[in-house]
Amino acid sequence: MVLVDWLYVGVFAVVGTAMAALSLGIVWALAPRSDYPQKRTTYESGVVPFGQAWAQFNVRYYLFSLVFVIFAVEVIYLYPWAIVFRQLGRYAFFSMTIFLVILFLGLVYAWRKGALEWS
Amino acid sequence: MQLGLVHFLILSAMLFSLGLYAVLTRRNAVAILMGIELMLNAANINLVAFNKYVAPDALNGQIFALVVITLAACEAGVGLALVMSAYRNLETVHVDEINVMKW
Amino acid sequence: MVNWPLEILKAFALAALMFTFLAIVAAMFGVLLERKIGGWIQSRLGPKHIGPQGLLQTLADTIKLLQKEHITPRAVDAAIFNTAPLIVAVAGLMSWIVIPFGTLGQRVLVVRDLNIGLVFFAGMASMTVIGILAGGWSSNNKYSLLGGLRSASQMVSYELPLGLALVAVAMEAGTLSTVGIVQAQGGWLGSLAFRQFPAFVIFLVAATAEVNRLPFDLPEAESELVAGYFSEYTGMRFALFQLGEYAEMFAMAAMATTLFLGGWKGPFLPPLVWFLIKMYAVVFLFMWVRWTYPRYRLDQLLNLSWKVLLPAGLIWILITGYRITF
Amino acid sequence: MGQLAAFIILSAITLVATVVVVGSGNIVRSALSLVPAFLGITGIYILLQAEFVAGIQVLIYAGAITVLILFVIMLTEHGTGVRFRQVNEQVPLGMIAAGALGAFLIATFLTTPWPMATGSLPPYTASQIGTTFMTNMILVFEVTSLVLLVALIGAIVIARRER
Repeated sequence: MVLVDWLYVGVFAVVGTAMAALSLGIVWALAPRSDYPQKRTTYESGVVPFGQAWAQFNVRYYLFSLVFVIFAVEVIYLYPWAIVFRQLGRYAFFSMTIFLVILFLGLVYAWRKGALEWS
Repeated sequence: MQLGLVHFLILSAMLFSLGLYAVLTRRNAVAILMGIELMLNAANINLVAFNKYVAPDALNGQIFALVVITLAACEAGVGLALVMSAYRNLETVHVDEINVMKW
Repeated sequence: MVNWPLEILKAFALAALMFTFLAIVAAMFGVLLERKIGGWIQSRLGPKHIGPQGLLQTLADTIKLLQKEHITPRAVDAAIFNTAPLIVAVAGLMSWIVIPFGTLGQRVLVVRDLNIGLVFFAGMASMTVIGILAGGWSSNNKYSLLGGLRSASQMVSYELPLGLALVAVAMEAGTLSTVGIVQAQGGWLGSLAFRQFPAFVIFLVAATAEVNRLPFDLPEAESELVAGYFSEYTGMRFALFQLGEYAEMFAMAAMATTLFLGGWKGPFLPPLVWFLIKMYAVVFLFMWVRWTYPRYRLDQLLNLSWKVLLPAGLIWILITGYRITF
Repeated sequence: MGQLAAFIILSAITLVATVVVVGSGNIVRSALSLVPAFLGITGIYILLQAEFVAGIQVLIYAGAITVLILFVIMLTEHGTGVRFRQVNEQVPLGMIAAGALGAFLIATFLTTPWPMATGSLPPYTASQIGTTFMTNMILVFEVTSLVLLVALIGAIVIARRER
C-alpha cells in the first residue's frame, strides 16, 4: 500500500529531527557557557565587523536560479515519459524530441545572451 | 469520521484565503509572489482531491495539477525578473513606492 | 489490512537504527577513512595515536564536539540559525530510505521501496540547498552569506545533470523504483555502467559537486572565504553539517552502486557484501579524486555544469531513446 | 481513522507554516517557512494517492521555487528591509475580504452535494501520467514546452542589464 511507504518517510523525518535535536540538546546540557560580548561578535578574521552583511550582488545569482527552475520543470516531464516510452513506440520518442529541442533552444538563448556567464 | 472530500476542500479554502490576505496586505513584492504561490497550491489541492473523489478513472486532475505547477514556476521566474529589474532601477521592492509608470 | 501500530513501531526502530548507522559509518568512519586515504595518497600516515591504528580518532572527535560550547553570534536569527543544520542532517538521512542494501532470502533489505524512488532521492538532494541557504543567511556574516549563495548556486546547477542521469537510468530500466532498477540489471556484465556509461560519468561528476567535495568545494575552500556558509557554526552544529554532508556523500555512492553497478548482484559473495564492496569502491573514488585534482574556480565549475554536463545529458537521453525505440 | 489523524497533523503543519509566511515581519523567515508549508501539502497529496505529484511538489516547489525566492530576497534586501513595515495600511480591509471569501468558499463546499464516484485510483500513478501525457494530452505537453521557453526568454530579457 502506498500510504505505508510514506508513513516510513514521515517517521524517518520525525526521528531524524529528534535525534539531531537530541545531539544539540546534549551539547546544550553538557557544554560550558561563558558568555562575554567579544566572543559573540561575528567572525571577520579578527577585523571588527562593519557595514551590513546583506551586501547585495548583481543579478547573475538570480539568472542561474531562474534557468535552474525552468530546466528543473523540464526534467520532471522527462520522468513519466522515461518509464512508459518503451511501450508507446516511435511517436512518443518523436514528441519528446520536439519537447527537448524546444528547450534546448532556451538553453542556447541563455548561453548566447550571457545568462550563464559568471563574469 | 472518514476522511472525505470536504476536508480537503476546507483546507484548500483556508490556504486560498490566507494567500489572498498576503497578496492584499503585503508591501514587499516578493511577499505578494509568495501569496500567489500559496493560492496556486490551494487550487492544486482541490484539483487532486476532485480527481480522487469525483473522477478517479482518468488522472486528468493530477495532470492539470502538474501543468499548474509548471505555470507557477514560470510565473515565479518572470515575476521575480520584474522585481529584480524594478529593484535595480527604482532601488525599492515595496509596491506602494513603485507608482511611477516610466522609470 | 495494514497493522498500523506495528508498522509505526517498525518505522521508529528502523529510523533510529539507520540514523545511528549513518552517524557511525558515514560520519565517523567516513571522516577517518578520508584522513587515512588522504595520508596514504600523500604518503604520510594519517591519524595513528588514538586506538589501534587511529581507529578511535573520530570517536574522540565526536566526544570533544559534544562538549564544545555553542557560540551564537549577536544579531543572529536564532530560530533559522539552529534549524539549518537540522535540515541538512535530516535531508542527508532521508535519502537513505530508498537505497536497497541487499537481499536476505527473498526479502530485499530496503527501508521502503518507494515507487517514485528516484524522484524522492532528487527531492532530498534539493532539500540540502535550502538548509545551506538558511545557514548562510542566518549567520549574519558577509562571508557565510557569500559562501551560502555560491554553494547554493553550485549545488543548484549540478542538480540538473544529476536529474538527467537519473532519467537515463529510468529509461533503461523502465521504472522509478530503485529495487526495480537493480532487478532490471543483469549479472556482472549486464549492469548499467556499460550501457549507460556517459550517464554514469555525469552522475559521478554531478554527485561530487552536489556534495560540495573537491574539486568542486570552492564555496567552503580554505583559501577562499573563511569557511563558507558554516563559518559561524561551532561545536555540534558544525558536526551536524558534516554529518549531513557525509551522509549525502555515502548516499550518492550507494545510489551510484544501485543504479549503475548492479546494486547487490554479484557472483559468489552474499549480496550485502557485494553492495558494501561496490559502495566503498565508489567512496574511495570520491576520496581519491579529492586528493588528486586541483580546485575549480567558480566560473569554470558553473560552465562545466551548464555548458558541458547539461547538453551532454540531454543529447545522451535522446541517444538512449533512439537506441531503445529502434 | 489513521488517515484522518494524518490529515489533521499535515493540515496543521501546512496552516501554521502558511500563517508564518503571511504574517511574519522578517521576509526571509516567511520565505523559509514556505518550505514546511509545501512539505505539508506534499503529505496531503500522498493522502490523496497522488504520489507522483507529491514527488514533483517536493522537487519543484520546495526545491526550486523557494530557492529562487530566497535568492531574489537576498539580492534585493540591502539589510534595512527587515525593519521596514512589511504590511500596508489595508490590513483590516484585507482581513475582512479574505475572511469573507474563505467563509463563502467553505459554505459552498459544505452545501453542494458532490457527485462522489465509486471507482478507485490506480496505485502507481507515475506510469499512467506518462501514458496520458503521451497519448491524449500530447498537445498540453508540447505547449508547456513552448510556455517554458517563452518564460525563460522573457525573464532573461527583463532581468539582464541592458548592455
